[in-house]
This record gives sequence, C-alpha cells and structure tokens, in this order.
Amino acid sequence: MNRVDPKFKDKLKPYGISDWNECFHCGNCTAICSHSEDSLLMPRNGIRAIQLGLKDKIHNNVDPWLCYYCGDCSEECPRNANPGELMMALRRYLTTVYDWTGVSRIFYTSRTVMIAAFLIVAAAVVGIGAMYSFQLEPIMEFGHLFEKIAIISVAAFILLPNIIRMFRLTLIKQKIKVPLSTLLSGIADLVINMFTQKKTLDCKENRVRWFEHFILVLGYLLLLATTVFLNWFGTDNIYIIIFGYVVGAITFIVTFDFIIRRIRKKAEISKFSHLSDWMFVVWLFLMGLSTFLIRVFIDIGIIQDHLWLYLVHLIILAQWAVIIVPFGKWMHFLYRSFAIYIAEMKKKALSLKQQNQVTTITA
Amino acid sequence: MTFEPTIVSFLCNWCSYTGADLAGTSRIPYSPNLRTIRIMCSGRIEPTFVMKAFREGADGVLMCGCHPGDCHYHEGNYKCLRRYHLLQKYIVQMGIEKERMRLEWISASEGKQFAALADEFTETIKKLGPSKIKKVMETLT
Amino acid sequence: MEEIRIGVYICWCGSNIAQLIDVKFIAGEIKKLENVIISRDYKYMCSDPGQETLIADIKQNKLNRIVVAACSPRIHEPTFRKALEKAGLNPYMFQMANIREQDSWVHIDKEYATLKAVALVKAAVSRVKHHEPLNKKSVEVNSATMVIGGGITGLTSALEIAQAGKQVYLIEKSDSLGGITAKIDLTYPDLKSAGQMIRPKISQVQNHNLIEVFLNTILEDISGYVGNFSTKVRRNGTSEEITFGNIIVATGLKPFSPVTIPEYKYKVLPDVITSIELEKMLQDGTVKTSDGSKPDNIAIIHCVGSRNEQYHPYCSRTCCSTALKYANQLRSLLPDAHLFDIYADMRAYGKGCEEFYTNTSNKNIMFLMYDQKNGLPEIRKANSSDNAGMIITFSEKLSGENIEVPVDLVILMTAVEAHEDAKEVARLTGISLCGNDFYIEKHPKLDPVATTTDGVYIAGTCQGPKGIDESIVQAKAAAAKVLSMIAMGSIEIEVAVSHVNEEVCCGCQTCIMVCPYKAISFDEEKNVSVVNEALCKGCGTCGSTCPTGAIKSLHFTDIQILSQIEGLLKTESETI
Amino acid sequence: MEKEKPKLNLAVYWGAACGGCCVSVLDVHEKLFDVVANANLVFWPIALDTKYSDVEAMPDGFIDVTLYNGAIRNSENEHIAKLLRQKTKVMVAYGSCAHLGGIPGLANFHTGKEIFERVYVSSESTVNKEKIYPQTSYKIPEGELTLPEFYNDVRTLGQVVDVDYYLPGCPPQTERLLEVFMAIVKKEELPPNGSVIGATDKGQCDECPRKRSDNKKIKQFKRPVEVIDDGETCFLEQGLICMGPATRCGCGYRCIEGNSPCRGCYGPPPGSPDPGSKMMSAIGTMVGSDDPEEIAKIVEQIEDPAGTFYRFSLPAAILRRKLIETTVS
Repeated sequence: MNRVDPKFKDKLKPYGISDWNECFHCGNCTAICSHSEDSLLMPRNGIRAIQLGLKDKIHNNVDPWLCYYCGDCSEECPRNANPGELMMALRRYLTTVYDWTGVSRIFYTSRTVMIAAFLIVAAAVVGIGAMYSFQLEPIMEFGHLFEKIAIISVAAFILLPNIIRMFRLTLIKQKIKVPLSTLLSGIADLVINMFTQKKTLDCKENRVRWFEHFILVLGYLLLLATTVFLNWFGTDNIYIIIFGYVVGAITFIVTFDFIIRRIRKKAEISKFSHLSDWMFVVWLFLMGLSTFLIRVFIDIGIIQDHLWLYLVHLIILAQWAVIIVPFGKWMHFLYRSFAIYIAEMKKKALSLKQQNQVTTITA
Repeated sequence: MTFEPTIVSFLCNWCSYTGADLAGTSRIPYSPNLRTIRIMCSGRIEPTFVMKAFREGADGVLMCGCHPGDCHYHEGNYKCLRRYHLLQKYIVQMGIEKERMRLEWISASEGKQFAALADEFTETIKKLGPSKIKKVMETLT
Repeated sequence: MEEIRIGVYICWCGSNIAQLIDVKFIAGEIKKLENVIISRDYKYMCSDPGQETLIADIKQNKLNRIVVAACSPRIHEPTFRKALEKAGLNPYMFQMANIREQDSWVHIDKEYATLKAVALVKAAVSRVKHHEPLNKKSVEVNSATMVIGGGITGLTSALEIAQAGKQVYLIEKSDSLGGITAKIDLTYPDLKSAGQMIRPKISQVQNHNLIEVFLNTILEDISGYVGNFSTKVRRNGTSEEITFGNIIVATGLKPFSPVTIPEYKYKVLPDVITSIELEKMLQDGTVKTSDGSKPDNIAIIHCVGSRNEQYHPYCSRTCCSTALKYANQLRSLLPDAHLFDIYADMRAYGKGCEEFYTNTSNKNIMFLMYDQKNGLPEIRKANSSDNAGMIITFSEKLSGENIEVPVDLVILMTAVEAHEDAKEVARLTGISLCGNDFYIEKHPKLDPVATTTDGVYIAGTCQGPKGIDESIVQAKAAAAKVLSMIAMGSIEIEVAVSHVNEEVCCGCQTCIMVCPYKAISFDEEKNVSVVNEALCKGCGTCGSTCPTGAIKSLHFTDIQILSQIEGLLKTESETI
Repeated sequence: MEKEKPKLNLAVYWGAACGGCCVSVLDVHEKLFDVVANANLVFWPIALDTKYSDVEAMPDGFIDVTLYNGAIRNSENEHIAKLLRQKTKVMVAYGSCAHLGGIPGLANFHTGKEIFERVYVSSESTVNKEKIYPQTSYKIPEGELTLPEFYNDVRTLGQVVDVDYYLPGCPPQTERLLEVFMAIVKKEELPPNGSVIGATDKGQCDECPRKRSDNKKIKQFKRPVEVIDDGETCFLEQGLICMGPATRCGCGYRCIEGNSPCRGCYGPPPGSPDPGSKMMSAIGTMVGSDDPEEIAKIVEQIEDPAGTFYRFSLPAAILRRKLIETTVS
C-alpha cells in the first residue's frame, strides 16, 4: 500500500519543471514512447507517481533511466506538460537518491553552494600553484598525479558505493531474487550498453544524436586515457600525440555543438537546461579545449610562457573530477547502463517466477 | 420450417407502447413475432380482446401496462391485473394453456426490458407450439 | 351509409423503413383489400410533399379513411390528423401503423419484418373502417397557475407569470421558500453568493400582489383538466379549494443519504460529512472537524450514490463542479491544508466550468481517480501513528496502485434524488416517472418542459439532476408555455372520451367506481350513468368495465379494436 | 271482424331442449283461445301428432311463424331446423337454447365422445360391460334402424339457419310471447330481422327492486347459501355474482324477486361482442384488492367462471367450446 504525499512534488522543484499538474493522463506520451512497456514508469506512469507523491515507487524504479529523451512525448503532449523533461527531472532526482554522501542533493538544490564549491576548488588550485611557486614543471607533475588519485578515489568512494546503493534500492530491497548465472550473463550487455548507448537507436530519428553522443563518449574516455595513462602532455610518441589531438578535438567540437543546440533550443532535448546540464557540457567542452590547447602550446614551444593556461586547465579538471563527476551529471553514464541491466534482471526474475508458478500448478 | 408464432400484444400508450418505441429508437432487436395493438391504458383491455385474438389465430397474447403505482390514469393497470387473474382461470377452463397469456409491466424507460420480454415470451410460445384454437372453433362437428 | 374509401400510405422514412421492409410489396398487398382505393409508398410521408399528396388524394378520390404506415403514432399522428383536417376530413378518420420503431428498427430478417408490417397495415385498414368522426371541443383557459414547489425554479416560474399580470398560487410543503438554493453558500463556477441571488427573489414573490404563497401546505387532490384544474390544498389543518388553468411542477430534488454505502461509514465516523453539511459550515465561515480542530487533510469524494447500479445509475451532474467549488473555498479558508479530490470522472460540463476546473487544478489540490468497477474508496479510522484522523484506501486508477490517503475530514459529494413526494405529485397530476423517479418530459428535445398530461409542466431538478442555471432556463420555459396557453384563451380538449348509451345503460354504477377522474356521475332520474366529457381523459377503463356494454370508449371502441385484431391475424400462411 | 282475416299457420318445435319452452307456450292458459282464434297450430310435437312427412309435404313458406326452441345437438335437430326454415316465413329462436345454446350448450365443455362414455359406460347407474354405444345405423333382418347423429358440438339455431327473431329466456316469459304473437297477428311494424324481441335493450338493474350504489368492491365471492340476504341490497354488493347488469330485461325479475341473483338466461344487451366476457370483465374489475396474491385468492373463490358467465350462452361465445386435443384430428 502506497501512501500519498502531497508535499513530495514540491521537493522535486529544484530538479526541473515545477508544474506537475498539466498532465491529465491521456496517455499519448506512453503511446508514442519507443521504450514504453506495461508497468514501466514511462512517462505517464512516472508523472502520476510524482503527482501522488508515491516516493517509494519512484525510488524503487530504474525506469526513468530507460528514457533517452527523444522528445516525441513532449511534442505529442496536448497539454504541454513536457513529459520528456519530467523524465529528465526524475533522473536528476534519482542521481541524488543514489548518492550516499548526500552532497549531490545539496549541489542540485542550491546554486549558491554549487557555485561556491566551484570557486573553492578554483582557489585551491591557485593555492597549490602558489605552493609550487608557479613553476610549470612541478605543477604539471602534481596535475598528473592528481588525475590518477582522483580517478581511483572517485571510483572507490563514490561510484562503486552509489551503484551498490542503486542495486539495493531497486533490486535487493524489493526482494527480487535473481540467480547469479543470470546476473553474470547480463554483464556483457551492460558493458556494450555503457559504451554504445545502442538503445538510443530504438528512439525514432535519433541516429545523428546517437552518433555524436557515441563519439563524444569514446573521445572523452580516450582523451582521459591518453592524458592520464599515456601521459599525452609528456610523450614524444608521434602516434600518441596525433591520437590525443583527434580525441581532444572530438571532445570539444561535439560539446560545442551540444552547447549551441542548448542555446538555440530547437530540439526537445535542448529546450530545457538545468544548471547541472550547463555545467556538464560547458566543462566538458572547456576540458577538451584546454587539453587540446596545452598540447598545441607544448608543440609550438610556448607553454613555458603560458603557465596560466595549464592553471586554468587544472582548475577545470579539478572542478570536473571533484564536483561534476561524483555529484553531478556525469554519473548518468553509469546509472543509465546499470539501469538497463537492472531492468533486464527484474524482467528475467519475473519471468522465472511465473515459470516456477506454472510448474507448480502443472506438478 | 420452424414454428414462428404469432403473438398479439396490447400495449398501453403511455408506458409500454412508449417503452416498445424506445426499444426501436435504441435499436434493440427482438423477435418479430409480436404484433401490437395500442390502447390508451391497460385498463381498457377486456377479456373479449384476448378471446378474439385467440379465436382469430394468435398463438399467444401479451398485455403490458405501466408498473403498479405508475399508471398514467392512476390505477387502470390494477383493473387490468384483476381481470387478468379471472381471465386466466377462464382460459384454463377453456383448455388453453395459461402460459399463452401474459401480463407484464413495462415502463416508458424499459426498452431493453421490453425487447427481452418479447424474446422470452416468443420462446415460451415456441415451446408450447401452435395454438389449435382457431382450427377447433372453425371445425363444426 | 356512405361507401368506405380508404387511402393507404406506406412511408419509407428515407431508408429507415425501406431498407428492411419491402414497402412496394406492402402497398401491392394492401391494394388488394376491399375498400382500399389508393395504396402508395412514399419516401417521407411527413414531409410537405408527402402530406400534399395525401391531401390531393383525399380530394380527388373522395377518400374518407386514411391509413399511414410509418413511424410511431406518438410522433406523427398529430401531423397527419392536421393534414386530414386540411383536406376537409375529420381527423379521427385516420389510423397509423407503426412500422419503424416497432418493426424496421427492431428486426433483422427482411421477410419477417415485411410480413409483420403487412399484418400491422391490414389491422389498421380493418380498424379504420369502423372509425367515426369526432368533433373537437373547446374550453376556456383559467388564467391562474399553480406552481408546486418554492425553490429557485418555482420562484422563478411564479415571478415570470405574475410579472406578465397573471395570478399564481405557489404551493410549498415546508415552512420557508428558497429550497436547496437557500441552503448553499456559493454558486459555481462564478463563486457568487447563492443567498444574494435567492433572497431578493423570495421577497419579490412574497410581496407580489398576484402571487399567493401557500407555506406548510400539501395537496390533497387535483381534479379537472387543462385550462380548468381545481385542487384541494391543506394548510395548517384547514382545507381550501383553488382553481387554475395550468400547473408547473417544480418539486426539486433531495440529497441522497450515504448511510446505505458501507464503505464511507457516514454517521459512523463523525468527520465524514455530506456536501450539504459542508455548505452549512461554509455559510458559517468555519470548517472544523468534530473535535473542533482545523483539518490538515481534507478529501472530497465524488459520485457518492451516482453512476453506480447499486445506488443510482445516473450522473447527478452538479457534484463535480460543486466539488471544485469546495476545493476553491477550502483552499481560501485553509491555505495550508492538503486537499484531495477523489473523483471517478471529472465532468465539469457547462459554460465556464472547464475553465473553473483548470483554474482549480492549479491550486495545489491532489486529484485522484477511482473506478467504481473496482470498488469504492473505503474510509477507516486511522491509528495513532498515522498522523491523521482517517485513512482512505482505494485503487487509484491512473497509477494502478492501491493507495492510502490520510485525512481529517471527508466530504461526500452525494447524489441528487427525485424528491420523496415525486410519486405522490405524479399521481395527483397524472404525469409519469422515469425509472429513477424523475418526471418524464413529453419529448426530451422537442418538448422538454411539457408532460404527457396537457396543462402540466415540469421544471428544474424534478425532471432530472441539473444546476441552478439550467433549472432557471426550464422555469422560464415552463412559464412561457403557460403564458402562451393563457394567451390563447381557449384550448381544444381530448375528444376520444367515453360515451354512455342511455338506451342500454341500466344504472348498475360499476363504471362510477372505476373512473379515476370522477368523470362519471349517476343520473337518478334517468337511472343511467353520465360522463362529464371535460373531465374524462379517455383511458377506457369504464368501457371495459361496463357489464351491460353501454359504454363506448370513443376511438377505442370494441368493434374498432376487435376489427384491428381480425386484421392483424388475417395474414397467416402468406409468404412473400 | 277479426274472423274475416285468414288465420296464421303456427308451428312450435323443440330441438335440444328440456321441454320447458313448450310448457311456457302452454302457459298462455285461457289466452290460448285468443291464439287459436288467430292461428292454426300446424306442427307441435308435444301436443299434436303431426309427422315429419306432413311437414315435408307443406309448401315452402306455408308456416307463418315457427317457434323453435332448443339448441342444435344432433342431426335430427339440424335437419328439422332446416326443414322448418324452408317452410316458414318468420323463424323465431324461442328460448335461451335456440338463442344462445342454453343449458345444453354447456356440453361444449366436453366432446361428444366424452358424453357418450359418461352416459353409456361410466355413470354410476350404468352397467354396459360390452361398451355398446348408440349407432347412427344398425342393420337387422327387417332392414336398417337409424338414430340421429350425435354431434361433437352444440350450436345455436342461428348458427344453423337464418333466424328472424330471437325471443330469449329460460323459458321466455309467456306474456312476452303473447305480446309478440299479437303484434304479428295485428301486423304491427316489426323490428328488423335478426333482432331480439320480447326483451328490452336495458340490463336487469334498470328496474331491479334492490338498492344499488357504486360500491362494488368485492373482497369475497359467495354462494347464495353463504349469505344472509337482507332482501334489499344489490346482490353484487353482497358478494354474490348476479348476471343482472349484463342481462336483458323482460323476464319480469322472476329470479331476483325470488331472492336469487340473475343467472343471465335472457342474454346480453345489444352491442356485446360476446355474451359473457363483459360480465367477466366487470366482475374482475370488482375484485377488491390491488395485491396480486390477494387478487388471485379472491378470484379463486369464483368456482367456475366459464360456467357462470356462459351458463346459457357457451355455444354463442367467441370461444364456443373447450379446446380438447381429441377434437382436432
């Protein structure tokens, strides 16, 4: 039995649209949604859960992650209730639900705190620069070390615990028993989905966006690998250098396009931009651009005269690694893939249960 | 060929006839065996009419009026009801199955019920088979 | 005796009849009958050209009997009677065969439908041979009107008629005027004061010199006929008689009592109240729970007793908008309360009401939908841990979830029912009730305030659930009908009455006992019964009761009906 | 002088009858002289020994007036009715049996076979082990013996031959006979053919000495033995079925004056499409209840509605006999 909570929807205001009333449940959104299936919270059902404040139902379901925001539902909606963005808002909210630290909730709900955090990180980087008397070499060395430590600690203390929390909420707490073999068999799909987002293609007329997103993910991850593990800034290997240029360029060109789109607001997906969305694309763009420029400066031999560039890059990198990745939009990269995995596991568990019931009856 | 009975129905103008009209406007199909005679009130139905209908070859006779208490003329339907009981005793004496004659109440809003009644009564008469009254009355021996 | 010359017309009614029934075949079969001079089929008999054909045939062929096989005589008998009159024929030399409502619309088999139609037309031909001309009678219309019911509808009708300079007797059973409208706080969708609307009307009525108000009054008896009614009314133990020409029935509604719905625990849980009880609170300006505290959570439940076969199958029509009105009023009175509107379907029909719904839905009210098919919401007393007085549980349709709603006050949007006096008033005035005890209008679209009894009109919620605006429309429509009747001065009355053959009547007086209208009296001198034709409404009960066979029910005589039976059954063994 | 006028030829015949009608003719007593003065009695089996062959020998239209009493029960009744019709100018159906079938008409509740079985086999006083029934013809050495054929149905005279006048009653009041007879003799203007004569168009209540009101709600139907009659109140209002209002006047209230309700021998007033249904309808309407169960109970007290309302008229009714399977073959 779910108890209604009239206050619940007010809690969701900071995550996106505040008017949950427009929807009158005609079901057009569900009819047009490529991912809608029986019993999924896609999108009408999700909206209903918000309207009634059925908190547990929202927490326990991964369904909002199955939406790729093609925007068809919002275009089709006769009431301009914007179901696509409502789903997006639910994802923002769920990000904070999975975060065990509670920090992301603070960032999502308070702009001031978020901007303050950005400023503090920037100041800290400047402080470290001062510590090293603004010498390029040690600062770059520190920067390289910081990258490695950040990746490991964010993964160990934030990403992993949050994914476990997500599992706990959506599977374990609901007493859905999935056999280990099933769990293992789904892992391949999980990885494929994580890197290809191939389910986006189920949405109509989404190929360009999927491709852009796909090469961005690839570009970003490879840029990360190139700089962190292949020491792009320090290497003399011409192949690595060129490769770095390519993936760096991909990163900032694609994100530049994303930014332009968000400014133009033509497609449904670009119409509504939460602060977290802006932060994510702009910082990714800045990261790609600054990384690219540093290598250019290195190659034309003027980096020594332009320490400021590296400091700016380090500030962006630090803000990205300390704020956006663990507590911001970056996590959707993981949650979405795991959500598909969890949804698949739930489905299998359900069909297994039914099979068992049938066998009991026939026996 | 299956036996298709002929049933004469006497319907009061205000309730039953209107109810039968409603079955029409609602397009509720029913068996075509009923042939209606409209009277203003079921209180007008006399035994003579029923005897005449049987005499002329009706296989069944249906009388309908307003529900008790709802008669347009206050209580004509009660008078019909009283006569009906006496008439029933008479027709049984005359060797006619009492099931061949029915009195039912149908209101102006009961199109559905009227259609159901028509079907059900037709079924009853079909089971009883054709009435031999006309033939017997015309055969002088 | 003049030769009988019958004209028979089979109407196609476009395709309504002709698509199932072989009209040409019928016309051919009927042509073979004795005395049938003309037998035609025509596309639309009721159309002007159709009627003109009829009139021309009567004149050219000296027809003296007409049979039209078409729709129900309840629809077009008056039309064709008028056509006969135009052609100079007595309108009663006419008979209709209903081959649409009771044939083509209800049967599927073409052959049976056509055979049945032939039988029905033969019966009409056989009957019409015995028709006799009847002469219309005209009576003067008494210009006074009796209005039954002193609610907003009755008051409006009374004022309309009195303002036109005609006498009105307004009969009210209770001790005050205003009815339900006086008991409500605001109206929807404009949120204006109902009191400010009704109070001036009451005083206008009370002060009008042409309106006589009878409070605490019940009707003992109504006799007479259109234009000349009289009634005995009893007020404070004394009876008086009033006479009038027309009656407007505006007996209004009664709120449904939800005690019969176990799920809602009305009268068991003190904080489950009905809409009319909330109106009282709203009029007093405070909404409180039974222990006097401010309710934090308030639920409004729709369709209480409406749209449910177990209680009332119909929609009570006003409750959705009233519920929205409450949501607005409660929101203003209790800005921090949580409001839950539990509805089955939101039916905010009418001018301005959808907008009212849209506006209300933005006032932080949680709308929840239930489906009566899946059971009604159930109210139970809450536990101490629930932080509310009661819990409502039900299956919420749009989420598909079984949900709980914590509440401190529940408002039941009770259905409206026909007034408990409706049956008695119907009996007295001779009008009919539909299955739900609301009065039946003469025609739902073409004659919505008239009834099947001439001179008796219905207005307001006694005809069916409706809002104040629609009630007033009907009140004014009924008043207009009455005023046009008064303006005519005289009207023609039913001539298909009973007639006593004094040569045969032996004075047994059985007929006097059965006449529901006291239209038959006993002439001691002649030792015969005498029918007052103005009082007789032509039911024919005396005709079928007279043991001597002295009473003839005109237009429904023995010979006419017996011939009809003969005609009906002559078609045996014929096939197409 | 009257003597100068030619005398009328008068015939009186009995079909299926009890003989009471013939006795009623005899009841003219001393007025017989008036009759004889004006008429020759040419055929009257109860009093004269005229043979059928004598009648057959008469020229057509020889008889001026035939008073035929009794119903048509067998072939002999039918044969003589047709023969007399041929020989007679004015055919009068005399008495209830000729008029409406009368008491013999009640045989229409049974078939001819049933009646034979009862009379010749199963009746308590009969011993007929061989089950010998009357035959229409029986050969003996001397030749062939014949009996008239016993019909399955009883019919009225009017159903067999054209009847000029009906003179109702069981039996008709002798005064009425005399009035009619004298009217014929005096060649007064007679009513149109097919009329009922010797009775008025009004019902019995017209001059009924009992007090009537419109209070005819009957809660209990009673037999005369169950009522202590006050001698004044309308029988119907006392719960006794009285056919008075549905029966013509003319009998002189013989039954009612004897404190017995009218049984309807004079038949219905003009305009009734059926001799018993109007009264049945009226009695039904008088049942003093609106409750279906109570109505059924009250109606149950009417022991034999068909026999009550059609005591004298079953063969003339719309349903002129009981529907018995064996009759249809």
